[in-house]
Amino acid sequence: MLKKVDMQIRKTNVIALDTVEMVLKSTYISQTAVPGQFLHVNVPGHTLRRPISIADVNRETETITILFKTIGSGTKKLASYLPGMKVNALGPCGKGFPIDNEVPSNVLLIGGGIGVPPLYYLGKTLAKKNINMISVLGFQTAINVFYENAFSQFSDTHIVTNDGTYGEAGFVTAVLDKIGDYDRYYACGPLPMLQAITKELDHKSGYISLEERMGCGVGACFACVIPTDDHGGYKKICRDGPVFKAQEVCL
Amino acid sequence: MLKKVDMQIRKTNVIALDTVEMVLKSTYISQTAVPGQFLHVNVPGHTLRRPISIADVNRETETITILFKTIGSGTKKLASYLPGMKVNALGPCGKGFPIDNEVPSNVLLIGGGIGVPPLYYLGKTLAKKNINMISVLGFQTAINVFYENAFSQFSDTHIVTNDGTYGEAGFVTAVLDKIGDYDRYYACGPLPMLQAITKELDHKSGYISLEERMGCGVGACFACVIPTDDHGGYKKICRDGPVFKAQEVCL
Amino acid sequence: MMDLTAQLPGLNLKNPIMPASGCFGFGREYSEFYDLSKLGAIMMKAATGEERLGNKTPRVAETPSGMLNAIGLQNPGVDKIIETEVPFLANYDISLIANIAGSTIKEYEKVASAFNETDKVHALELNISCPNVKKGGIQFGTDPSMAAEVTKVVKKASNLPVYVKLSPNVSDIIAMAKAVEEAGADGLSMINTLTGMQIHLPSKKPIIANKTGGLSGAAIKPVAIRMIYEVKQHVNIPIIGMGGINTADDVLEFLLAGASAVAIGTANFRNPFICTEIIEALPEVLSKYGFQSVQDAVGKGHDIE
Amino acid sequence: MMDLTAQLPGLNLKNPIMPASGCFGFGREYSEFYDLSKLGAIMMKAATGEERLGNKTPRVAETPSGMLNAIGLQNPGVDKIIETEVPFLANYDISLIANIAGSTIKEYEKVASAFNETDKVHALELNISCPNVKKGGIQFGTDPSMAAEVTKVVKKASNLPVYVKLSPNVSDIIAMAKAVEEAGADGLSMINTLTGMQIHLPSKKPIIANKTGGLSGAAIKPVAIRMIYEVKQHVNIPIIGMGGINTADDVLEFLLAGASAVAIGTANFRNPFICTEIIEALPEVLSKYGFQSVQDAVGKGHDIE
Ligand SMILES: Cc1cc2nc3c(=O)[nH]c(=O)nc-3n(C[C@H](O)[C@H](O)[C@H](O)COP(=O)(O)OP(=O)(O)OC[C@H]3O[C@@H](n4cnc5c(N)ncnc54)[C@H](O)[C@@H]3O)c2cc1C
Ligand SMILES: Cc1cc2nc3c(=O)[nH]c(=O)nc-3n(C[C@H](O)[C@H](O)[C@H](O)COP(=O)(O)OP(=O)(O)OC[C@H]3O[C@@H](n4cnc5c(N)ncnc54)[C@H](O)[C@@H]3O)c2cc1C
Ligand SMILES: Cc1cc2nc3c(=O)[nH]c(=O)nc-3n(C[C@H](O)[C@H](O)[C@H](O)COP(=O)(O)O)c2cc1C
Ligand SMILES: Cc1cc2nc3c(=O)[nH]c(=O)nc-3n(C[C@H](O)[C@H](O)[C@H](O)COP(=O)(O)O)c2cc1C
Ligand code: FES
Ligand code: FES
Repeated sequence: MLKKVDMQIRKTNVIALDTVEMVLKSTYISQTAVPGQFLHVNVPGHTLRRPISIADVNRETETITILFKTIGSGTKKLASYLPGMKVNALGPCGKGFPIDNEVPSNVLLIGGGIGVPPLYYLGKTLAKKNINMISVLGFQTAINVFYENAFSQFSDTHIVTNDGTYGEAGFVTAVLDKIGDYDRYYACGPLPMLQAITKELDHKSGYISLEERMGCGVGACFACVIPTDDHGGYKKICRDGPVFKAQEVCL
Repeated sequence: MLKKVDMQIRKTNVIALDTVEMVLKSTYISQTAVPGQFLHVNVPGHTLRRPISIADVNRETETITILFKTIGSGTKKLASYLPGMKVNALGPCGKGFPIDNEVPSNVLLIGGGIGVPPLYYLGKTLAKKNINMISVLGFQTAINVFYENAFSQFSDTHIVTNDGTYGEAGFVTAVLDKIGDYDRYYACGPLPMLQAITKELDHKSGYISLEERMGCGVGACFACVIPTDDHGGYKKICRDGPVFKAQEVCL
Repeated sequence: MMDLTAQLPGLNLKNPIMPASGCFGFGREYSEFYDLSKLGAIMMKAATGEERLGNKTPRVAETPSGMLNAIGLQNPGVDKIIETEVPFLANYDISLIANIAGSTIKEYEKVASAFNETDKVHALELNISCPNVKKGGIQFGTDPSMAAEVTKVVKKASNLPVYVKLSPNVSDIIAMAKAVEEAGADGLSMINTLTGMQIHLPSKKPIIANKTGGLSGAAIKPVAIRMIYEVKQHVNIPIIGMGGINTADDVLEFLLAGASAVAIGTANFRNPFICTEIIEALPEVLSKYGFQSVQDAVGKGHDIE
Repeated sequence: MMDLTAQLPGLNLKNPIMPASGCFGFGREYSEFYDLSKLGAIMMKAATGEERLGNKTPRVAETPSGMLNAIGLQNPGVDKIIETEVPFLANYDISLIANIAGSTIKEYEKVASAFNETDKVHALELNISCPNVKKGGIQFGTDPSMAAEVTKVVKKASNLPVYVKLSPNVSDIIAMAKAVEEAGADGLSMINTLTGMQIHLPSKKPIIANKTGGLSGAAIKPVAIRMIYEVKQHVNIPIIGMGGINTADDVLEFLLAGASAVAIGTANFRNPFICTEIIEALPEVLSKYGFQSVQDAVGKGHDIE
């Protein structure tokens, strides 16, 4: 269940260009969050909260990790916060990646830029189920790359940069036919990436995590809808998502 | 000349109920400010600056002291600032109390509540000229009283509280006929106090310091005008004041 | 004990606080945060004759002390709302206000009369300020005679008190208020959002897919207070005030301006508990400024001549 | 090097930045902070036929991301302005825009023709949005035909290009813009302030002595952008944009919406250097978003069909 929580910042760290890793203490979130869920983070002085994915959870230390890119005034302010200070969030929001007994034994994780974080907690969780994983992580350029080692702990990890300054050159789709076999993919990243992937991998079972500008973050305001295939209706990304079956939504 | 300066907070101290004393480092302001001038203080997140009087200046340490009451969101935020942090201000603003060779040898300082601060720097300055001073300082109630000792250093100091919980009971006007002789008064405080004083002491030479809601603080926006006696015109409190001859303005 | 009650046509409120239409859905999501019975009332999301899918996304954007939205009246249609949402809300001890919208007068009439079928709804809020409701190019919400016309039709169709929700995007708010009062409105609800736009620099396009959106939040509070204050002096029907309320102090400001009850919209997004927190804070704020009750404060910002 | 110039009727600007009328007096105070020649132009404080003393104080109040003001056109009268203020400003290498106001059409005519006596002023900004300028109870600023009338009179009286300053407090900003364009306006200046109010809880009275005041600052930027965007599609005269500009990014947003130059008002109060800082920051912002010049960005937020 969604709660409003105050979390103390335990650690903050710039891990790549304009990319901050923040560790937060929250008993409730650490015990309830599943991979793919997000926090709706309050930034004082701002009318709207900021949705940020849960990138990792540590149930022993009762901490969670978020990773965010400093884009505008909200994330910049958040980045200026120091350990000891408190961050207020609604969470865990939305539905995560389905991690049931049906998960096939070979899966592919595809992350683009700041879409990479939720896949980390997913990968760590799947690793405990002994799932074989391949990760394809795309970034703009070398100084944006993060979490390569982290993903290598549980997966065969391929880094792609748009400009070829690190790993393979091009978009994540450039390497999809060069990697091993898999029966399902999980993807998170910018819309064009998701559009390309769902098209190219339309024969595969896949789950994608979507972004949209949000109001409430809890399903009440209808800001974050996405058209679904069935009866011309919509789903709410904040409540029914952010993870959807690739075939379920029209990108 | 008015400048925009960043000042580092050296010390902050709650000296009475909701009353903060803040010591700020500024070479420029400390070297140029005269008693009665004010700072137009920036409070991040606010559209308008806050006018706060200069309560003391120390040219050796290059610091200035301000005293403010936490009234609304601006002063509350300012009160939360810690030593080491910076405060931006325009200053020194306005014209101060005239301290020329004409100052008579016996003067009266009358301060009401948060109108007391500018009189302190005035008193200290006059003391160096060997002027005899009587101070009448009015507060609402005992826990609001501040700077009694400080004023006692250079003047015969009388404290008045509205409810009589400290010093004399009533308004500052209650003691005006019980004190020694003086040839000029300097007053700062709430409008009703100034109205009562200028009426009661209309036979005396006097200077009063006024407050008004301000926009620019520099004389450009016409927000802070006060009617003057001559030709039905107005003066600007921020630029022509905040100190005026008692007879010069219509309260 | 502070008397927080408020009596308005059809609405017997235990306190003057209700979530504003469109900012609270049909209450389900917020019912997970607190017991909705704590509220005075709920203004439901707009109902139209048929299901509406609304606008393309992005539908919201943040602005200084406010936000823009262009949801586009997405809702499952009035029948579905009566069937599935009203019964859910009827479980709570609150007044229910149905916000009704349409593209034609006929649609308004249909939606209004549909609510006659349920006895769980206590009043209608007639949303004439929705930008895509036009007739002959003029919006119902900006033309006094058209506003009066739709008010009359809805009053006739409905057996419930009707609160007309006024748009602030007008030259003369008093003329609008008087027109709908004369047409039979039982109350006013004001203000709806100010029309605004934000342009996204990287894409060089308006952020909101619909281009323009409605500005809400603290930024518009001075406009809301001004309009309520002005209208209060010219009408004899009660006003439900809204626009940028974030604190119990804000509520008192609306009461002083002339509102008899208030609605809270945008502030729910930052703080899902905002309505209950304000209900709890209100007694102290009222007594701090010398009021014995909510009723006591209504209109007290006006000179008493 | 980035080309910051902007050419508008009567105004040959080295950059598109100017302080907005009423927020910069006649430049004297800010000339102590920086060399006014850095500015593109200055919009002077309103001039009326005779000296005006303005409203009672308080005249300003702070609001969320904005402020209210009701100065009430205080100024020394047009003759004194031409005699003492214009010569001071003529020392600087900038364009001068005189903001003119009045209570009657006759007064507008008088003020406008007075500026024919000096060759130091390059354009007039016709302030028809001042709340105390009425005729038959309707404001010039909210009635298209009356706005057209005063525009015609001023155009006839003056030998300078006339920019009509539009009020945002209208139902139909496009109708206002088209009416004054047809009446001969050389340009538009928009927006003036939104009418608002704030009630002071301790005194239970409006804070502003005049009760209502004009809302300015970041809070109103979305309304300004929307109106400029809409008007741009319906007129062929240039727009000087204003309303809540605080950064060079904001300036670009106004250019994309359709403004050819911009004015900065309220932001001067927090930061007296705001105009020069924005002038310095603008080249980088323009090139960051792929523009070669100011001119290049004007209107680029509109779909190119
Ligand atoms: C479900 C979900 C999960 C996300 N997870 C992450 C994450 O783990 N790390 C990360 O860096 N970013 C993530 N994002 C994107 C993140 O929300 C935005 O980068 C952030 O809101 C930008 O805020 P700002 O104040 O810095 O930018 P501004 O542009 O100043 O924000 C203005 C407004 O736009 C919204 N906004 C701007 N960009 C986005 C966006 N891409 N998606 C949604 N709203 C946006 C803001 O929330 C705010 O309301 C996620 C978004 C969603 C929807
Ligand atoms: C020349 C001058 C000198 C002053 N010196 C001092 C001083 O030394 N110590 C001190 O505590 N106070 C002083 N004041 C009053 C001080 O400016 C206000 O208490 C302060 O601005 C309140 O800000 P706020 O954000 O806490 O209150 P809010 O009520 O939230 O402020 C809202 C707006 O109203 C303005 N405002 C509110 N009260 C006043 C007021 N009394 N005078 C002017 N503007 C006001 C604020 O500046 C702001 O623009 C002085 C005022 C003036 C004009
Ligand atoms: C996301 C959103 C959706 C809204 N939907 C509706 C609606 O369906 N019907 C309506 O009458 N008003 C709607 N409104 C307007 C609000 O009910 C309210 O009048 C306005 O937002 C001002 O109040 P606030 O500043 O507290 O949000 C909506 C506002 C927002 C922010
Ligand atoms: C204190 C103040 C005084 C103003 N005086 C005038 C004026 O005399 N004439 C005028 O046309 N506009 C006047 N305005 C409006 C501004 O010129 C400008 O249109 C408005 O404030 C919006 O811009 P901003 O948000 O950048 O301030 C005034 C605004 C303020 C804040
Ligand atoms: S953000 Fe409100 S419904 Fe998703
Ligand atoms: S505050 Fe602007 S003139 Fe005094």
